[in-house]
Amino acid sequence: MTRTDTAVSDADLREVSLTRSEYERICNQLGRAPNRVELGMFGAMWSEHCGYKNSRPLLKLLPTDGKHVLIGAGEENAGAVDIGHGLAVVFKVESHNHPSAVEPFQGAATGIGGIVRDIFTMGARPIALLNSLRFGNLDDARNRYLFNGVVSGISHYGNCVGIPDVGGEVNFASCYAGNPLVNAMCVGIIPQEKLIRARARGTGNTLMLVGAATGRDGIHGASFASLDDPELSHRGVVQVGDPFMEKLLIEACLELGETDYLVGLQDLGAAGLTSSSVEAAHKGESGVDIDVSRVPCREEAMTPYEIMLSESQERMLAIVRQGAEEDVAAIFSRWGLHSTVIGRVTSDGMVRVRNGTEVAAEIPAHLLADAPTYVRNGTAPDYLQETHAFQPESLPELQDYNKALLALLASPNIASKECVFRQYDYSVQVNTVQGPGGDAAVLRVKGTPAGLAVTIDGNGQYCYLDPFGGGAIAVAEAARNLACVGAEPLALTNCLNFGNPEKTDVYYQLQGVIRGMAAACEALSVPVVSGNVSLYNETRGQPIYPTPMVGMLGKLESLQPSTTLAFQREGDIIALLGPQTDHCGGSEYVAQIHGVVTGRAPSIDLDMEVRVQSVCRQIIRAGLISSAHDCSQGGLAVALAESAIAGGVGFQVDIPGEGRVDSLLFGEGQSRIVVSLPEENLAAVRALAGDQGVPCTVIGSVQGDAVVLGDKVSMPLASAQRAWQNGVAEALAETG
Amino acid sequence: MKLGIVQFPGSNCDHDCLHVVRSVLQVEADLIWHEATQVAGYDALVLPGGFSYGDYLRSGSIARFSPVMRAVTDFAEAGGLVLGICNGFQILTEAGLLPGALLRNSALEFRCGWVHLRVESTASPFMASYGHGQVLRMPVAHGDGNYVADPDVLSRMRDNGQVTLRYCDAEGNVTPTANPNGSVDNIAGVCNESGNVFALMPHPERCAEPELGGVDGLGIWQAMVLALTSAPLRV
Amino acid sequence: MANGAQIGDEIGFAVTKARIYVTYKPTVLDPQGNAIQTALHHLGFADVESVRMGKYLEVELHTDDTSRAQEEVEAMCQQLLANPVIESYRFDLETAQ
Amino acid sequence: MANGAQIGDEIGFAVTKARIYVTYKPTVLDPQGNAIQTALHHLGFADVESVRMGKYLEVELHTDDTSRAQEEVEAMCQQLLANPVIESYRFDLETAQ
Ligand SMILES: Nc1ncnc2c1ncn2[C@@H]1O[C@H](COP(=O)(O)OP(=O)(O)O)[C@@H](O)[C@H]1O
Ligand SMILES: [Mg+2]
Repeated sequence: MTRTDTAVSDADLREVSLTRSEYERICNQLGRAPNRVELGMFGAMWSEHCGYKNSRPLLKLLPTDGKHVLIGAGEENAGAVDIGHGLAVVFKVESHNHPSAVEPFQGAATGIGGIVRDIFTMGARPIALLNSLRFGNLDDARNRYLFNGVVSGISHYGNCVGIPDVGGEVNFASCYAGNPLVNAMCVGIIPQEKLIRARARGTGNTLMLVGAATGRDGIHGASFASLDDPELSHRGVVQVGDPFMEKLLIEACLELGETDYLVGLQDLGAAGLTSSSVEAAHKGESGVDIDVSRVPCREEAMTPYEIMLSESQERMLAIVRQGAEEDVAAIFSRWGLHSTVIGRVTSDGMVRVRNGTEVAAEIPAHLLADAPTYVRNGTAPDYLQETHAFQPESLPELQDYNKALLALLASPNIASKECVFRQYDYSVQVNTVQGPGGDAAVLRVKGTPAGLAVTIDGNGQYCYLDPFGGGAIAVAEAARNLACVGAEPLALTNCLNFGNPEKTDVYYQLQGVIRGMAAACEALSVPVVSGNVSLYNETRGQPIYPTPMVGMLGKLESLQPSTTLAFQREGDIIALLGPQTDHCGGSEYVAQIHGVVTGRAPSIDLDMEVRVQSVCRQIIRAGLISSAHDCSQGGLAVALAESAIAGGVGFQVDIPGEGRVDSLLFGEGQSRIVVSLPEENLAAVRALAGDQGVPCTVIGSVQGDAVVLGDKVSMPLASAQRAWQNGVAEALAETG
Repeated sequence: MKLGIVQFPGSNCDHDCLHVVRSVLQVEADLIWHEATQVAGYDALVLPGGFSYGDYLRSGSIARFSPVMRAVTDFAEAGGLVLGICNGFQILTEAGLLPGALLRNSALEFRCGWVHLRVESTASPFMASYGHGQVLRMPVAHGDGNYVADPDVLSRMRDNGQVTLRYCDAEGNVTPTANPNGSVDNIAGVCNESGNVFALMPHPERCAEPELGGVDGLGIWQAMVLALTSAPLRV
Repeated sequence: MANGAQIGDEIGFAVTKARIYVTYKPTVLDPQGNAIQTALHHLGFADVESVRMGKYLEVELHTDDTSRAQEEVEAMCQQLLANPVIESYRFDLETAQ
Repeated sequence: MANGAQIGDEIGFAVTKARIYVTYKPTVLDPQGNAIQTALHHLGFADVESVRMGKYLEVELHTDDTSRAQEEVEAMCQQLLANPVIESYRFDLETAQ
């Protein structure tokens, strides 16, 4: 078979985001040159977004096995874990960064729609949403526009579909200015035996497309996510979400899941019908035969190419038992949804696309599904030399610690995010025991005594300064947040947001972060069950901080006793679990007060981390403590202030440890949890901590209506409360 | 006794209400599909919260034309108890079963959180468990809860005791800062002239169990059941 | 303009296009309009005296009978498209063969 | 009509009124329009072929310089009132003394 390179131009290849050598590989494997439709299908399936070309070899480093894992990473649309009582929890996080950069409202809204479909496509009822957002600083009008748009887009879509948005995080740093991050996580629940697979099986079974009509939306969306600076190029891919249609799809698909008509179910996400049919065929070890002339279109004269690559939202592909088509259509139609038979399952392993009688594409499913992978060489970024050389001693001593604490509390990264989450319905579905605002959200599981805890965390600044350590901390912190509500971590999902992996320093970051995450997963025995990778997050050649987001699921055997971060009563003792350090590198304090992002990220002793978390869970379960809150951004001082604000009661604390006071107060040393407890429980808490070699230092008591830290900080609680409560609103009100 | 909870396309508090009636009140209940043309066999009806038809034109405006709404109207006119919650409130105003209308929240944002409510009138059977002036704490979650009505309509409502609940602070003071949505007079819940149709923006089904942070909503459900036990209203 | 070019494109089909404007009654506060006005001032459009925001609908009717279309659109507005408690409406029609 | 009668009422003030229509581009899905269309069919308006929903704004500018107003409104639309990625807009102006 001969092949001429002139058959396809460089511009053609650029349009589908394939390299010349990938094209040659396609020709060789196919034994002929692909036609245009086929080329487009390859481009989409071999994009980073669908094919994980650069990340797949690295993802293999993450541990994926565990005793609770029912469906592991990479197997299905989302991972599933056993939570007991015959139930499975399905969860995953996904990014919608690039669309949100050009149309924040619809970009974020359709991001919610996409992740929700990944959950109910497995038959699970979505019971919670979380989101993790990154923007440039709010002193810029464009960033404020993106922030407001994204939050209201999430609110619009999530509220309308009736899934409580129970948690998340928002952070601001200038590296995200042109490239905000919008990561959304969805959690669903289902009796284990009802889990639905995304598989096309059984020759002769029928493929039905249901939901929205297909338009020319988002053609090349998958490859769009693989290009830097999307703003300049692919503007046409932004779509308008239809949460009402999604809600109908949820209910209809869950109803269908109760029948035995379904063989498999697959949402249409990136690369639309191409990716969903290829994956269903490939995973089902069969083929599919699709007639695009049957696909209901919203626009005139759509070509097979366009139909196969459209990313129109709110569509699902159902693989149904032959003969059950009418019953299935009746269920959809009761919910006001239009469904159409578009093809059938075959036994020859081919993805065959027909347009009426003409065959428009014919490719073995495994060729499309097995994208080439690239293992690259990473080299340490140049900036690390400088940041590692930084001496914290060189920072000027603080004159006014009160002022510094107030500034930190008001900094948008630390300040209350209530102005965000009050726009999300977090109590619908009547399961929310602890909503947003705490370390982790807690949901009850109706019909059982058990609870679920969920959180999502990431710190790009740490990963920028130390990819390995930052990756480990992302996992450890998520687990620590679960420990603070007494929950045992079961599994995690993650979204890896990075720059262009073809750059050696970005690749180094990716490699380091994944290795660090893997180390923490091993130490904490938390496997990875799902995730998503978003690369090419750059503006004008400048990558974002390497930003892994870790979404973690934990379990509470019982909802009682329950603990929050809020101080409960005057007279309680305050103790610090874990080691006190005077490290301030990479902290919010250094960034906000001294204006530099530098130093080494906090180090983490994973072994200590495991023991601190275990002690925290134990003393919560034993009912020994009144509150628990981990030290994160802003360090010990901010953690104490947050517990005081939440409880409406002040504290008096002696600054523990030795070294520079600013570092002791605001440094972000890991593995530390601030707890408050009745004095009579102290001996028991000490004993449990001592058994596991975890330092437990009494540092003060809950009292009065002032925030007092040694002789350095003293202010009315109301002042701290005001700074923290209004921080984001004040940053937003700035005009500039 | 059996309660019917109307399920519109886009309802999303239908199952929450069903859960409270069945599991907390231990009373029989069904979902009623929006295409149903009659509601015989039900002793009271609930129009739950959510985003019927996406609330795409105005909240509740399309749902009011669902076939079931004719039956709901007949049921209400015959004196049957009808409770509207959130989107249910919006649907009942659009259908003309309650006066006024609900506009976009004045802050132009969806608002979720806990609010305090003062019981302004116990004239309606739904309020029988509460005392006049009692302060309740309930969750709200809505984008269009900004109640308006013409001044003359409002004054008639006040005279008739139709203004049932108003947003207040924890001490029961009706203040502008306690108002989450800009409602005229801080109005959170109203009933019709005869008191058998009642609706509110807050969610009594979300505060009927202690683990969810409060039980002040339970009284509305219990009052409904009590009213049905003492004077069956089956139509 | 959206859809504008399509009118009359479908040969042999008579289409009447209604453009419907729904606005709050003057007595009803328009918080969206106010918010936009503030935003415009921040952007430096100091000239802006007032902003009112409403809905705009384009409805295509399969008919060339204008007086019938007039009646129908009137009925749609009264029944569904506007809520007389808070809104008023007006519309214009354009018929193409 | 809301505000319609007010033009030119404020004697001595030059006012230009812009009526701005913002709609999704024709190729963009309009979920609201679709839902309304379905509702109209259910209500018996079988003639309805398509419904598109958009925003309608009435902006009053304190100026009688129409060409300046033209420029300003154009800028407002581009900067704030429409997102050119998915929406298109048009407007007309009316100046009164
Ligand atoms: N960072 C990651 N860690 C673990 N699993 C991942 C990661 N990224 C993707 N996966 C898994 O790979 C599979 C394909 O992911 P994706 O292409 O995002 O799915 P979808 O097509 O449903 O959006 C899923 O099972 C997903 O959970
Ligand atoms: Mg998927």
